[in-house]
Amino acid sequence: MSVNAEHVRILEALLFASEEPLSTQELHERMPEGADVGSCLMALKDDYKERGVHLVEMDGRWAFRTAPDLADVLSMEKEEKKKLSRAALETLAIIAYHQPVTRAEIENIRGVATNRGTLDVLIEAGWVKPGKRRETLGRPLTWITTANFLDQFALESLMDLPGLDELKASGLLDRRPAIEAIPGEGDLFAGQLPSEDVEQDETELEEL
Amino acid sequence: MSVNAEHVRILEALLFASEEPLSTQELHERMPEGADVGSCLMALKDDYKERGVHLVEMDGRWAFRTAPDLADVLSMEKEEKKKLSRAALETLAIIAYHQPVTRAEIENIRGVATNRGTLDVLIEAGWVKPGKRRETLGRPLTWITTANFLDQFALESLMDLPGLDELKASGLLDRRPAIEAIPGEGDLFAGQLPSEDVEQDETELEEL
Amino acid sequence: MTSNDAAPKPSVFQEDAPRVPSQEVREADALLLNIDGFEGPIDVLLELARHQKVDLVHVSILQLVRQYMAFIERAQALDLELAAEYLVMAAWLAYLKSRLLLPREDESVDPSAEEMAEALQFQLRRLEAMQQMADRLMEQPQLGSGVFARGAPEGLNLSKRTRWNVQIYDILKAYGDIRKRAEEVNYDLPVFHLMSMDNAMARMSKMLGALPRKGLNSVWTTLTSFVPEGIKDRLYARSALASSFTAGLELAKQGKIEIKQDGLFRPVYMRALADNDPQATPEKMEKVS
Repeated sequence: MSVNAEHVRILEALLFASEEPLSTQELHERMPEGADVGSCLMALKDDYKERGVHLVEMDGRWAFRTAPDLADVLSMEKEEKKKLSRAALETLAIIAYHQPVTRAEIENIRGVATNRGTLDVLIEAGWVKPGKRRETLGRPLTWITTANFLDQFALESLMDLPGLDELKASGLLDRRPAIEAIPGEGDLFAGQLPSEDVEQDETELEEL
Repeated sequence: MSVNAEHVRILEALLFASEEPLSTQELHERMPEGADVGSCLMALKDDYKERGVHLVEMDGRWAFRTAPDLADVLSMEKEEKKKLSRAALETLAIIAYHQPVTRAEIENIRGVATNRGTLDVLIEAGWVKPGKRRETLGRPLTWITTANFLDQFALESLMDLPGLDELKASGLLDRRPAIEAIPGEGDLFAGQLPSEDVEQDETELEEL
Repeated sequence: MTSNDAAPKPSVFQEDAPRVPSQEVREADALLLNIDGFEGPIDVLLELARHQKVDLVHVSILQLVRQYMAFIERAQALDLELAAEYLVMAAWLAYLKSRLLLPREDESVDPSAEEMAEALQFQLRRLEAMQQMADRLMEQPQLGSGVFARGAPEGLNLSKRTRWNVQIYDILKAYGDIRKRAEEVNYDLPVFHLMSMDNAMARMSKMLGALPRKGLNSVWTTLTSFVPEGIKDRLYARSALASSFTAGLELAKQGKIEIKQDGLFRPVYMRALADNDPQATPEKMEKVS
């Protein structure tokens, strides 16, 4: 007796997407009315028995698991995802935008001293590397980003980083509203050009 | 020529176990020496094409996803859909269908200036990112969609965008300005310029 | 739709249909209810075009222009604040309309009115297409609702290196924040160039002193004529007007001048009173906007 192929598909998708093993009862509730869950489970288990993924039953609950014989090849330790510290993020951003840039310059822009460890994290991640020495007093080392950096952030070139105006336009550089609060409409003085925009002073920002 | 069945099993297990789509490069690193990753991927994709789970490629990264045709049946735990503003929605559609597209072009198509908080919402969601700069006056930045966007909307490639062919056929995918919403002095109609000049006005907007 | 609506045939160019204000005012009012929901004038035009219930390819541009004008007039009649872009569009449409209606004589004028109308129609069709595509995108099964990733991934250790959870957004945002901070450190309070009350008062007293008093050949002088001419700075001009008005009120209170206005939004007039005019009635002022 053949099982309903569409029901098997639904069962497969349900088990795949579920965060936890599902009991037959739970599967019943989610499957279409009248589906033969038991037969579907058997059919599905059979489909997968030679594959790299198995359908397994544990305490009456069902779930997909990678085949036990592959454990060695897969080495299943969960990889750890870490967040970059605020300082590291800002330092990375400054190097990306201002490179080649010395540590003193980074500190100047950030307005705080940079820990040695901050740069180390970025070097270790493979995103920044030392550039040329600046030919000034003390010949300080400059920092630049690596090809890896472009790779990581799917950028084709450094030129594709948005400029200040573009950051602002996309809302990434928030500015306090300046004269906005003062109503500017109305035609009391028709003929006088409205003193255009709130963002006027933008041009005063140094160009990148 | 048949592919190595054991290699396919390993590939299957790797892709099942991973939390994120894997690039061919990453798969290479994890597969046994000399494995033909490309052929294995093709074989695996074929194995799954009728099943309730599909192997999909998004921008060179591979992952298992439930079959889109089961969407209605699977609406199990309803995750809150991110509520996007109308402006953000329109902007997303314009970037998806017209990419690479500059902000000025987006504004032109929408006939209204982009508020802050429109683009950055889309960037934050990981759906759009900066593309190459347009090689025209002012070198404006373009915006494109990400692999994440494809994953989010269950698209295998941009070619699968709904209605793309109709739009192309009707000529509506032209990014050039039709009319200037804000006519410049004297030139009330800057839209119908020969295509070489079309980009000209873009820079004016971009510099705001 | 009422029976007296001339229901013009849908074509891009046609005679201006006879005005049926009641109908258009109704439509304009319906739109005005939603003014905050519109994304600019093109959006309004698109909404109006949809009311024509024809394919956008056949939409009547002239009808569209008329309806848009009704919308703008209504908004102004109701004293609604409209963004400048709506008025600019109105001016542009008025120009387009006149070009469409005038007999074509100068063929050299480029582009032709027809091309302009076509461009407008294209703009509307393109925006509508994008709005539809946005809806269709949202109807797609989405990851997490309809399409699902592996619910319980066992996890893979992909490389020895830690995987950093950093997106391009984080970098851009960080840089934006730094710039913002840097900017705020050096934030200069904007210096508003305004005319002070004292200043206006001194100015007005001086000017009034030069004018004939009541009882002699006293003349009514408009408030605006007390405001310095040729002010370029719009904010300064507004403050000058406001300060002059307040100064006028103060002088009236002191019995030095009298003020009148013929009605709401009408010009405000002032004239000097004789120093000890018994008729000096500071209350003479009527309603002022």
